Amino acid sequence: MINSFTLDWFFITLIFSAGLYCMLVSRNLLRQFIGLEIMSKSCLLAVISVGSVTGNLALAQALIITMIVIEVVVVAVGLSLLVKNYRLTNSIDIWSLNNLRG
Amino acid sequence: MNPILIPIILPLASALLILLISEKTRYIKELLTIAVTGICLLSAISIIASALFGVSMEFASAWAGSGIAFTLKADKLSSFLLLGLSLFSFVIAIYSFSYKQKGNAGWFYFNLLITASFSAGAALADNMVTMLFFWEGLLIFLYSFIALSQSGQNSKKTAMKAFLINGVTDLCLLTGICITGYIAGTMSMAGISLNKLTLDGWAALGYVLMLIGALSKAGAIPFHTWIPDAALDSSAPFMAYVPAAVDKLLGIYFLTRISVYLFTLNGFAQLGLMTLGALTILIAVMMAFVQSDYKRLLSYHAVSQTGYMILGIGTLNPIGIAGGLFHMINHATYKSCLFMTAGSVERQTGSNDLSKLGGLFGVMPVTAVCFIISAAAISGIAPLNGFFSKELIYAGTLNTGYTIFFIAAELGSVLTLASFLKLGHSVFFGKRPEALNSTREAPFSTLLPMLILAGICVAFGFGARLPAQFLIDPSLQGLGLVHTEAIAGFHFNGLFWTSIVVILIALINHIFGLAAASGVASKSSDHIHYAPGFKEIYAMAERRMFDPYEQTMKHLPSLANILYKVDRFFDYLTDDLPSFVANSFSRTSQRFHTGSYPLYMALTIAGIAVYIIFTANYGGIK
Amino acid sequence: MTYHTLLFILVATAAMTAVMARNLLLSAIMLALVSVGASLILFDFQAPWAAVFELSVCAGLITVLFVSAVSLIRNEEGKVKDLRARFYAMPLVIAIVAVATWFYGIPFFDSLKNCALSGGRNNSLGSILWDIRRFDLLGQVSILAAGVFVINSIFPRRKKQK
Amino acid sequence: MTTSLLAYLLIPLFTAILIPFAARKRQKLADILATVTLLAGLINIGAILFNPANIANSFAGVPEDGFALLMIFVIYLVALCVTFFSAYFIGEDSKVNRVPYYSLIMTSVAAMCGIVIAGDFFTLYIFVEVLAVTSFAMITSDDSAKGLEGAIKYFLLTFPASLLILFGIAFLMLTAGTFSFENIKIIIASGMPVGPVVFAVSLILLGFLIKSGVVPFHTWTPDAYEGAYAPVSAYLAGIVTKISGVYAVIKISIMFRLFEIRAYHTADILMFLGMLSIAVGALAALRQKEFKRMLAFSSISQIGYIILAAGMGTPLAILGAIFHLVNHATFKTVLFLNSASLEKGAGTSDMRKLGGMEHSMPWTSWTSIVALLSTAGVPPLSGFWSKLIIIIALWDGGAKTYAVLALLFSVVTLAYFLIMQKNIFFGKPTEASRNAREVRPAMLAPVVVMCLLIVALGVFFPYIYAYLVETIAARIIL
Repeated sequence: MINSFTLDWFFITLIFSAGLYCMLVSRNLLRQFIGLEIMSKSCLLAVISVGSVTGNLALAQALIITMIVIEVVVVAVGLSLLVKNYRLTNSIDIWSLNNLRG
Repeated sequence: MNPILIPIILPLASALLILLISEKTRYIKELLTIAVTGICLLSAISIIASALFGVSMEFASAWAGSGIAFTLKADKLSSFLLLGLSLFSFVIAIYSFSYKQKGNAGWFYFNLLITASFSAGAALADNMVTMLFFWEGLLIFLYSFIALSQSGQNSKKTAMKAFLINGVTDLCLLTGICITGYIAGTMSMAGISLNKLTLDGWAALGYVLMLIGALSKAGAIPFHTWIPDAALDSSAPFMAYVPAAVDKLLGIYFLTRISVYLFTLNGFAQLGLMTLGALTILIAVMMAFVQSDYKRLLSYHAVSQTGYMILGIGTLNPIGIAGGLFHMINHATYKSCLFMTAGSVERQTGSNDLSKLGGLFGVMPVTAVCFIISAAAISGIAPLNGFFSKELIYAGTLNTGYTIFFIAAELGSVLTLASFLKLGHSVFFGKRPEALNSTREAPFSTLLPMLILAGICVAFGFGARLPAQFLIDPSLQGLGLVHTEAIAGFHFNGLFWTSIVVILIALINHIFGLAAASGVASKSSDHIHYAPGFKEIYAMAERRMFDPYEQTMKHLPSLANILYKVDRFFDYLTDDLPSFVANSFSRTSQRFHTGSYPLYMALTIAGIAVYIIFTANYGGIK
Repeated sequence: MTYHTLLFILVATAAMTAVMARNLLLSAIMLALVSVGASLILFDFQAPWAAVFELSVCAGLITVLFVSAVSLIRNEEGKVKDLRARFYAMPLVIAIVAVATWFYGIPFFDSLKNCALSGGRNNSLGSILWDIRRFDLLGQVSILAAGVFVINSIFPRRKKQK
Repeated sequence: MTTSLLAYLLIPLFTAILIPFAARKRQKLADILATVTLLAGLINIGAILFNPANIANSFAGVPEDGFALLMIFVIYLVALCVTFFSAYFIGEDSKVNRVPYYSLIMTSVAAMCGIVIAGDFFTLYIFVEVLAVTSFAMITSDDSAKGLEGAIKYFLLTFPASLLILFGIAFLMLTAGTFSFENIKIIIASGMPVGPVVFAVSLILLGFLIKSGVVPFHTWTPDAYEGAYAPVSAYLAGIVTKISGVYAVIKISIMFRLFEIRAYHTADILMFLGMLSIAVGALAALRQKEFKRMLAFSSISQIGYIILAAGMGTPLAILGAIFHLVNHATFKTVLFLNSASLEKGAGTSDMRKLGGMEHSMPWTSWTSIVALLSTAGVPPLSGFWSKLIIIIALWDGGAKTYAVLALLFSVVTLAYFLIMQKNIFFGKPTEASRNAREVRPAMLAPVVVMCLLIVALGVFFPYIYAYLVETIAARIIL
């Protein structure tokens, strides 16, 4: 029988790859952020899983709270960049972001 | 100032002075040169007198350090050589006083004086590096001498030929000197002679390389090919001075030095030298015999006579060496004189072509007499100097036991005489062409040197005891050779009678030739020239099939092309390839940085994946 | 099939739906569902503080942010031509990943578990940890301040005045 | 983490919060506040670093190690130069909003100080995120489309780094139970199997490699630097990305020495990536037409040297890496500020439009010559010595191929910089450069000060070397 920790990590891998796939495949800038958010979630779950298995739950909680704060700021900043970009170029297509080259 | 420096520094200084003298002045340069060379001659006399009757003069000065000192040493051989060189400088200076076809006068005298100075230096130098310095200096001015003697393109080409041949052989000389100096541990010739080297291992290579340098200077086969070309493409004074006199003197001098003074040779080297001498005699004289140009014919003889000297020195016994040295000075005398007659004829008639000349004895008697004397001398006719030196060489050759070389030398004598019979007959006797009826005798300044040299020929012949006693014998002593036989004197021995036979054969041949050529003297050699077997060889020689230089030059472009390709390749490797590679990488990177986010992301993810797999496999969990 | 595993399956399914949804709004809501699932998992792990934080901030605040962003760019949504085929291929890809992880990942995770340093630390109290991680609070303050300045910089108030 | 250097973090943070309130009415007050704060901090840290008493007893009385002190000094120096420069660079009609701009700079200074004095990986991660967030905003200060593009690429392409760091932290927590530098060292010293720990640390290292823009994770670097608001690109290239990435890489590579043989492969990868960065950066810079983009690639190449030395990991190599980090901060700041001056003076930094600028902008021209020669490693400037140390360390450490290649590519560095100098400053003046005017002296001051520093670091190298050995090597390496 597979133990709980291993199964957790199996699903964490799946969630992570879902987010990664989203970032790789999508042309929509907003979907990039959705993928990013899903990957962050998998990361969070990894930390709590590790905290549980090592008995360091309190530490894990502390880390997770900080991570959530960081995550929300990062997402807010990312979305504001997106909106600003939309206002400037009227596009959220990530493929159109290729003016800097060479 | 030490008198030993006069023959070097004085001409050098006046050469530079001559360049300052205006083009328009007349006779100043000429008179200055005559005066300078005269002073040099006088100082050479004083030097040899000091060497003969007192102590050898020496001059030493620290130069480049570490065993390379500027050392001059007037021992008996060197001062003998210096005397000869100074004499010819002086005579040529007089000869060219009124000689017009010598190129720009300023440059001519500049080259003449520089050559005089450097050759004196080379003769006197004791340290081999010092000698090399003067020797290479001569090479440079050999080029300018030929190149500036005529205005045409041919002279430049010939100058380049002479320069390249001598340059390559001088390089050999340089290498040889380095090897020898390294083995002997000193660069001083006097120092090496105290403990002579033997021909083994590297020393043999050093000897051979130096031998090449000396033979090339002397103009032996196969390094002679520039001389006949120069005969056509440069002036008579140059021919009379450099190839006929200075080069022969220096080359044979250095050959003697290395073969006798520095090295103890073995039988194999003796055989090699003698073979080379005999071959030089025969091949050059065969070529000379069929020539139809006055100076070119003489120039082949200049090569041929070198063979006698090499043969003489190659015998390695005192008699042969004495003959070689005596022949060296004799040859310089009569060959200079012959070239002067050629120059004089050319000057008065404007032609060197034998078929256009004839019957000049009537209008140019003095020149003709000088020619006859020196031609007789070169052919070894009895009481003249050439007879005595050749006799010594024959005797030396017979002493070694190699009779074949004696026979070859005698055959050379026959052909020499035959070719001079042809030459004299076609130039000075026979029927005079209409165009030459107004020809007059050359001026005094031209005749005087010829007379001097012809006089020396006669004097050294009738009074052969004098030079033998005062020049040759002391030189042999200087070389450390001891001999018991008398080296001078007129003997009615077998050699004399052989020479009579030689004369007769030559005469018969000439008469036969004349008959075959139906009386045209300039064609009297055709019966040999166009004889079956010879004809093809001569034709090939005319096409310069046997000229190593021309053959090399013919194949050089393709070689050069290959080398050029190789060079391009290296050039490409060092210059173009790096910038090409850098540029192509740069261009690739530019094409890659498209600004496309998916590409960048994929690259990043791929990098991460590789990194993680690698660290997990090697550094990590297991 | 425990409750724990079911929660994970829920989160994974929600994540896949969020990625695959054609509608951006649906994606945002599915993202909120992911957060809720994660929060439940945290509860299950006996990490109530973190769970509450996750529920309020991620499921709440971030969803609000996403929904407002979606509403701001709504008319743009249709313009971006995503290749839908790639999204429809997603279950296949995830299935492949799942199989691969089953064979290669699970031994790896097992070995990780064997390396785990367990015991001796679960007696640490939350308050002590808060004490140890005090410096992180400073970091949180910094990042909140930074977030404020960033928003201020990107959407300056001056523009509104004009 | 110790609290002794906390003031260097808290005071800029406090100023950052103060600025919006204080400068509400007078915008000019924002740069005065920022400059004064940074200057005070610089004087303070300088007083600690160059106090003869401190030097005499090898900083025994100072709680933090010399590396952190040195980095704080460099952070304050570059930040001061950039704020001072920006104060005059931001024109009246600029779109740049001074108040949030200076607040962001001060916050990022605080974040960098937090990174430098962080005692564990998680704190490090927090401040790296703070720094990243502020950098995104600073890049877009001038509201240009290019800036936004650069910022978004920076955001998205470095986001995997955060995840990797977090996963690394999770693994560390699992296998070592801690992520404090000191505790990890203790655990390693205790002799337990370190393989999983190495793996965890390698993941974190990978995150920081992405953050520092090492090939093949460099793709965001040129775009972000080129798109960024001109003084900000100097700030980013000079110090921000170095602290957010390279600093941690050096820190981890120092730690790697304790792992002994288990970490060799990771160190090998590090060296390989460093060499790859040197090569790709230098070659890509050769054909760039935009000055800032060329400098960005050059920056990648120079970071390659630091990473290469860090991967080597011998004390001398680490010393060289740190010294090169300091030097890089000086000369790259000068070059980027000069590109900003060019934009101000001639209206563009495109090489195709410029030429003969030495006549119109002589100071800019000559300072950039000093900086580029230092970058290319021409004696006796500072860059020469740091590269020399690195190459000697590589040679001594047995990485002879890398040493030779590093030497070779410094020639390429010289080549592209000379091309740049020829295209922009020498040659025939073009239309744009004929109308150009030298920027005002106040904007030249930071550049000239940095140039003097470059020359001084090079000329007084023996003293600097002794000093580096005392402050850095003695405390953290040996």
